[in-house]
Amino acid sequence: MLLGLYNYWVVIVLMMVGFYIVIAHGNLIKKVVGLSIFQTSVFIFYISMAKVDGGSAPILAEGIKQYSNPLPHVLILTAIVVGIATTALALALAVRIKEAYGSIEEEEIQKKDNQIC
Amino acid sequence: MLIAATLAILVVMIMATIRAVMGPTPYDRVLAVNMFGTKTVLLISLLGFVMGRPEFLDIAIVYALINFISVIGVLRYSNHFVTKRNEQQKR
Amino acid sequence: MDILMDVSSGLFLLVGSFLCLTGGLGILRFPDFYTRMHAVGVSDTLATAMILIGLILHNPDFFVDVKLMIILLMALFISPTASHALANAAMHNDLSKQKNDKSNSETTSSNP
Amino acid sequence: MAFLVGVAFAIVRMKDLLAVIMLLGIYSLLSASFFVAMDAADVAFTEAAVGAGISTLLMLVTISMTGRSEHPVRHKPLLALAVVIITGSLLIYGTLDMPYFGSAEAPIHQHAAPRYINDSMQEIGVPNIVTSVLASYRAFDTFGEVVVIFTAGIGVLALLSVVRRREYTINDDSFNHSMHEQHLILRIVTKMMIPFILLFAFYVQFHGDFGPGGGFQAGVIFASAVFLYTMLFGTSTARQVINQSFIQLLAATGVLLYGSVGIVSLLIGKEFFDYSALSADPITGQHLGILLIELGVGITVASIMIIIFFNFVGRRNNLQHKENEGD
Repeated sequence: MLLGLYNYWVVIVLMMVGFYIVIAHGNLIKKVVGLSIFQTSVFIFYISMAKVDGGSAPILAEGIKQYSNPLPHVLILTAIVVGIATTALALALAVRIKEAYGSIEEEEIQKKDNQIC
Repeated sequence: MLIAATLAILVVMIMATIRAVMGPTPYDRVLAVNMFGTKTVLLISLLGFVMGRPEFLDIAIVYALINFISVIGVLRYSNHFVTKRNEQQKR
Repeated sequence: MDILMDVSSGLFLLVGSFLCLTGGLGILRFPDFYTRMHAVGVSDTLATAMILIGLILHNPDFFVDVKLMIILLMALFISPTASHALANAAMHNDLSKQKNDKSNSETTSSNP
Repeated sequence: MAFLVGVAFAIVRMKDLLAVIMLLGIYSLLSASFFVAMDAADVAFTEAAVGAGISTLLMLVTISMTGRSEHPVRHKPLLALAVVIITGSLLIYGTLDMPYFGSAEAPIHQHAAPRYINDSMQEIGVPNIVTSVLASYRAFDTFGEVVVIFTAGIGVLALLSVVRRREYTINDDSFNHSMHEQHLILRIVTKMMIPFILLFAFYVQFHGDFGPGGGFQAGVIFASAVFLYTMLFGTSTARQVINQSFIQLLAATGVLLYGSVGIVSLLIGKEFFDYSALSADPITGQHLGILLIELGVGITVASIMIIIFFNFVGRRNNLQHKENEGD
């Protein structure tokens, strides 16, 4: 019971750590880091679902009967590369915000916004 | 013997992480990350043997390359901070 | 012959793991950056080489051996270069000046 | 696994963004080793190249532009903590119904996976199941992903592209020259490594049918070789080697190549992305189709990553020169 679900619990803890960073920290770069922790936890979740006891990597070879499930691997493989592309986009936005507002702290940005209004 | 080596490398990885968390200067952290990277290369190759499918050494090669690239990158871009800080101290 | 291979590969692996552990201990316990660097630089290269040689002896398959050789070669190229770059950057930015005099004199002797 | 959690908590505590990024690098190396332990070779490959290499580099360039210390002010940590704990405990409650880790009877292993594992050798003829699912069974899905990457590249281009002026590039050269004096050994070793990295990228690209690898990974490795060159020899030199407009053209070509393979099979009379139409023998057709598609993916990913990196670095150089003029 305990061991059977241990992996999923670790995933949830990681996910919550990422979530906490995203909501509790004001720095935009730190938020991006938090998002990427969150993202990785989802990857780990998928990959640990794909694992079969006694299975081997899904590359066909002679003498191996049991393979892990290849479908989640495919999904996550593409998700990682898409993830880096979107992270780059987020960082680019942060750079532009820094140029426009002179800061990447959320509170200072809001202050400046209020002044303008 | 393979398993013993794997365990030893895991222990060393933990040590490197502690140094990366504690590290007083950025260079200590870079050093720890570098060491962590080389240990990961070893761990992957050992794991391939432990699981009986040594075809996965490609992954270890990628790790070695990427590790090198990221250390160079860190040095290249962290230089920027340090020189800036030195200038500020001089003023 | 087979037994000889097995024993020697086991021996190499053991020595390699031991060196790894010393390196790990070094990075934790040494007092300042350059001494840590020394611990990592020396023991890492040797330990990596030892473990990889152990694996090469362990495995008779030719193709796998070639890949292990490539990793070994790259480790031998990359690790000293990275250490050199790191030490160079640290020296260049006057890291030692932040430390006290005693560690400063040590660094000049231990820095290759 | 517990190790991962430890690193994650350390990341929360850290204020210094440079240290945070180092730890993120360690975190991603760790998760990649975890993927290897979970038999996901291809995923570990990608995570290694992407997480540890490229994302660390991009974040470093970004913080070198935006400053590295984090503001100590937080919003309402208690409220955030409460939200997090409630969500977490709900999720844990949700896992109680999940099948145990590693059990072969879990529903996920019953539906489509057995068909992939048992029949893909006859239908596709490629030993790496991940590649055959990626490029053939779910080719349309992958096409979507490639288009997303392409769009992200265009987005970065729109946000960060700079109008370069001549004096800036000259300045850049002198800046890099002083770098070179320090990095003689690095430069020589790098010169030796780069051809090897490029060769290895091609190996990964075309060996993806048989071992771990494929277009995504090869593209990232290829791009990281270019990054290495850029970092040590300066942006302007790298731009001379790889022309910006040429690489933009290349990115579009990759997507076009992928799409046109699908269109061709449609025109011949089979379904979209059914490669058995490409040749008389269905298995040869599948091989050809997968090869072309992986090539398209590789070209797109490599050129998009290079575009992203060039734009970040170009923007950074521009900022530095502005600062210098301000002084």
